[in-house]
Amino acid sequence: MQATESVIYNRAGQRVVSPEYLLFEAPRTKHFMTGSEAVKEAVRRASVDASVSYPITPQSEAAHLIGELWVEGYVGVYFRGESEFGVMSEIAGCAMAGARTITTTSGPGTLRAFENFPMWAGTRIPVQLVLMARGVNSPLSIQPDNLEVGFLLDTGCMIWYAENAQDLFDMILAGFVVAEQPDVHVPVITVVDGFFVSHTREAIMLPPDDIALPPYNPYRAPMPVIDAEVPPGRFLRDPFVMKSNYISYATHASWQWEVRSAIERSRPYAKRYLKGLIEEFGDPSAELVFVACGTAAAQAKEAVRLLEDEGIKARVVKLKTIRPFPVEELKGAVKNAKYIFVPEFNVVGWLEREVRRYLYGHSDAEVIGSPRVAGGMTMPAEVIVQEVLKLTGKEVKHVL
Amino acid sequence: MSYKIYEINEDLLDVMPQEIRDLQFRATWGNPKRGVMDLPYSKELIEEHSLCAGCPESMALRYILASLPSPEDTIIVNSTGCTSLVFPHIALHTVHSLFGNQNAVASGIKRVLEWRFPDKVKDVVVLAGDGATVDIGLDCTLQSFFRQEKITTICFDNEVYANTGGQESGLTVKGHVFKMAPKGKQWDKVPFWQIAIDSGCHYVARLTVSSPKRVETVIKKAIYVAREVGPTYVHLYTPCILEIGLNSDDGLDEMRQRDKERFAFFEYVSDAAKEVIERKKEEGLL
Amino acid sequence: MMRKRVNIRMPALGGQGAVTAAHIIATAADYEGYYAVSNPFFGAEKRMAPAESYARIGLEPIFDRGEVVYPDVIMVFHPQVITMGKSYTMPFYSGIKRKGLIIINTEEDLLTDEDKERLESLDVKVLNFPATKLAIDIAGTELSTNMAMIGALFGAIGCVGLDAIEEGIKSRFLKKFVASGGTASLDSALERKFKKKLELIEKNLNTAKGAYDLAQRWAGEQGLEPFLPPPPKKVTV
Amino acid sequence: MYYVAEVINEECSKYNCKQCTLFCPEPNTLMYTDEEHHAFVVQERCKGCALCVYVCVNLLKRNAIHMIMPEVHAER
Amino acid sequence: MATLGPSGFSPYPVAVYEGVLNPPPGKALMFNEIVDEELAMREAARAMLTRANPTIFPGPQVLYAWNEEAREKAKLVKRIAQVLGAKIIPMYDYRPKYPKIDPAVEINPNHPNLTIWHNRIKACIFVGVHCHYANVALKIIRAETDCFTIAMCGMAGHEDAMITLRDQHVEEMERFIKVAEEVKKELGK
Repeated sequence: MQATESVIYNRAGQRVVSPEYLLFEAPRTKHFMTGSEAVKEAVRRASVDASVSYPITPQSEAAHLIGELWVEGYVGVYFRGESEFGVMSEIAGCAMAGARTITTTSGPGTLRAFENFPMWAGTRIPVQLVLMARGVNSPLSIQPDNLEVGFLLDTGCMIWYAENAQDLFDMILAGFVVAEQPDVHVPVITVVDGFFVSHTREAIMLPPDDIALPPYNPYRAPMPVIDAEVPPGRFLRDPFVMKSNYISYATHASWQWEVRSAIERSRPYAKRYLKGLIEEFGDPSAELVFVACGTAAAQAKEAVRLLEDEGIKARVVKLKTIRPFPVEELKGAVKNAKYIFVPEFNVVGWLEREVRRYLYGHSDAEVIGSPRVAGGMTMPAEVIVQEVLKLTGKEVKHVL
Repeated sequence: MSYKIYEINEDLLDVMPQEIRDLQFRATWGNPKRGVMDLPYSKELIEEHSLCAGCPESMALRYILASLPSPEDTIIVNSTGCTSLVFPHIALHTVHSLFGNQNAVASGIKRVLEWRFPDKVKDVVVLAGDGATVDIGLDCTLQSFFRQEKITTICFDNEVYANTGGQESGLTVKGHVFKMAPKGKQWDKVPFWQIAIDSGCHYVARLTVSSPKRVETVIKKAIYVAREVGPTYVHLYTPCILEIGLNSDDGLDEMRQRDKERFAFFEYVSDAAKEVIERKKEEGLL
Repeated sequence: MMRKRVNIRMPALGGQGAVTAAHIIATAADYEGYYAVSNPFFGAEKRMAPAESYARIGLEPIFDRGEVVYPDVIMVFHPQVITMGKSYTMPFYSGIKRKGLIIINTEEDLLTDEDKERLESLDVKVLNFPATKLAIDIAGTELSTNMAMIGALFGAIGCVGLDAIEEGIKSRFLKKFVASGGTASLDSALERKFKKKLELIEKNLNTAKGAYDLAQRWAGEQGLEPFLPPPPKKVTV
Repeated sequence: MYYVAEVINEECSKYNCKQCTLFCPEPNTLMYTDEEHHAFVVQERCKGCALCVYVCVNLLKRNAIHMIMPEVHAER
Repeated sequence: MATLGPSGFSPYPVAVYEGVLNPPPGKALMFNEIVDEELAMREAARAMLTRANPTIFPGPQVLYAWNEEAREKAKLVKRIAQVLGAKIIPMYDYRPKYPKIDPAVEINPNHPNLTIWHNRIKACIFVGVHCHYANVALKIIRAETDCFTIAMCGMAGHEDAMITLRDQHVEEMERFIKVAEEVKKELGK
């Protein structure tokens, strides 16, 4: 950005800088805050046009804070919708009308909103949903549990997974950049484990708040924006259910492939703006590998340290994107693995399924869907270690 | 940008089919005094549709499309149902999203357009059936009224779920036998026009589409008031001749009968709306 | 082996400010130059119902989050945690690590012989400390109980000094945007609020300081070493 | 193959009413020509509902429009 | 032509699933190869000049005079058609038309194959079509016809086309005309 003579400002009066500058080059200072506050700081620097909110624990605070940004003039349109179903529809309306749009939800709210997600993808809107995963009924739980992410995998939205507040901050900014590429232009769901990130305070490095992403240009969208400013006039922002001839299966099939293609096209962009689709931690020569995302990856990193104390080499392959799934990266990362542990915060083990599916025929390692906790249970590193020692037949020396 | 987006590049005019050229040269754009009396001569903004022969809903659509005061800057949001079979054939930006979320989508569109184009008029009009408006979409409909969204909601009340094969809806009259109410509907027709008033609409009208001119006036009032004041609601009786067992030429007669009873013309105008309507009358736009 | 990490568990009752305490503890430790993370227990904590929060302080980046299952320090904010079992873990000290520390806000000894035997076998020290009483004495309100607990913690485990504690308290109470309760206030009302806030911070600091001194003396008597080596060099801003 | 409407031009041009064109449920189908002073039907678009006949015959008591079976030709 | 089912029982080939992604800025894509734009333009012109019934499918972004660039591009589309001896069939909007399209004079993104079959088009250029609809159409064409597809895209390109040129604006289109004229001369046409 720097060398240019003309300086551009966004509507909030912030200096517009390139995504590369904002994400990688701008000087950063340390702040101590929660994940929810990190959402606010990301939105503040994202030239966001619109946001609609609805309360549900644990995402409410993030939604309140975006409201504060509206008061402060950083966000153009903000209001509380009637329910998550209504909110996700309102969000769709905002995005169709040409706005950079963000919202947040959790657990049961995700399920209530569900009908909207494939619609979002099918209508090619680059909205961002910050999902602070929590348990779903029944019985009622407000605890961290990411079962809902398993349901979202095939909605046609990109799914990114942040480990901590820093990840989340950077991902929200990168999310807009990648989702709005004309050849991608599908929604991005940036997931964090609710509470574990939203309510946890930690140090986070932030660029200054007087610079921001370039504003969204709706006229680069792959579908005409709904603002009566672009042709064609006759234009339906949806596939065709009408009883016309010749149009049913072929188009619908092609349309679905196109949405999935869009996700595939996001790979090079995501690689660039997330600095890789995976992150590796620990001893590269280790044969014991944890493949995980979010808090499970964090806990696995702690477990790697404890295992080191036991004299066992281990490492973590953290997946930053689930859709697109980092197939090639994962295959490369587990080349020498003997044991692949997939620790998860849900009862079904959706990530284990994904890992097995993509590694099938490509790895001789034993894939172990463990440890797995659910219902809000925590996953202490000590438990991971115990499980690893048990399942690999190693001697348990460590006393808990 | 307005109707300029329909202007064909001169260099490519010769390759455009007649119906598209007609849209540029024979349709009514940029004239707030347009109305149903243009129908016999002009190119309509609705091309062709796949609704049943004789369907009163399609009459309603013709009148509404002919009456929009500023079609070039009007966004239509619709919902699932018979109406969604028509919208692809309308020469405007239209959105079909999900069944029942039309007022929510419209809220998002309206607020963003107001923010993006503070100096322009951008009308957002919701057109949906009774199932979409009052049953599955009730929450979104009412909440958009509560929030005072500046949109016009038009409900095509055919008193039945027609597109799915004739099931009872909240707006079916008591006692009427439809699928899913095999013993006859057990409870009263929902008086939604009244609920709309209580929920904050500034202009509410209930009518059949037996009089094109009346539909025109109502639609114009509803849109002008929504533009300046807040939500407006129009409740139109558009009987499903198929589901109530009438012939294709019986629709108009059916509506004329109902004009005398449960769809007798009814209009509510708030004080703020009165002011707008009077002003528009003085300007010769109503 | 010297600790690389101190995990702190704070069982309390809703309304006692345990979440705030965790936040201040982590912020103070961060300011001091350690890595630190804090979070609450994830539930719908109502007044007088069990509530719990956690703080982690360490020499290297902390990935671990969520409940502290194996704490080095347990801070019991209310006697009912023990007497009425208002705790997420039973007994309240389950998971405590060898050479750990328990601080209990109480004027009397609440532990059974069996408890004491178990804790002694793990070489865990127990500090019975009337935090609420101290808060009332110094700040004039029981609401400063959490400040007394924070002071007692750092007085006992060392590592984090009074300057850092002060920074932690200020960062908690001098938030920029306040959007709750009633309609938007007038400027004068805001000013009054702010003045009140400064007074509050002063009282809180004094309470924490009083408790800090007290606990530091106690630690000296007990021969407690600092729980962590000095902080690694870190960029603080 | 089905019935379509046909305007009886001489009869229609006696009046200046255009009512049928308004009540037709099909867009761009039943139009009016000022030059020749009568309504006319674009038969390709007519679905044969006969509402126009109801309007003209039953309501207005005129006889300017009727239903006919059109000749159908193979496509060009 | 499709032989099974009403719209062809086509297993959809999708370029990105075969590992083909859009070219980086400044480059073009020819089948699954990233090549210089010049070469791609040349091959595109050759295809249009040597295959039967070459046709340009302009989309709404160049058909309507909604901004200055569109006016300019419309002139260039006309010019390209002249140089290549190609027909122009417009994709004037994206609606699934009722009751049916006239494949002789229009193309619809929801069943573009009908127009290609009807006119026996063996090479075509997409220009000014919004990316999503171009991609939907190109996949169907790829599955159900033997037409050589060329995408002249104002943005990132269309990997489902056989040749895709990205970031094509007035300047690039003018360059394409020059290249096409050269190729035409080389071919002795």
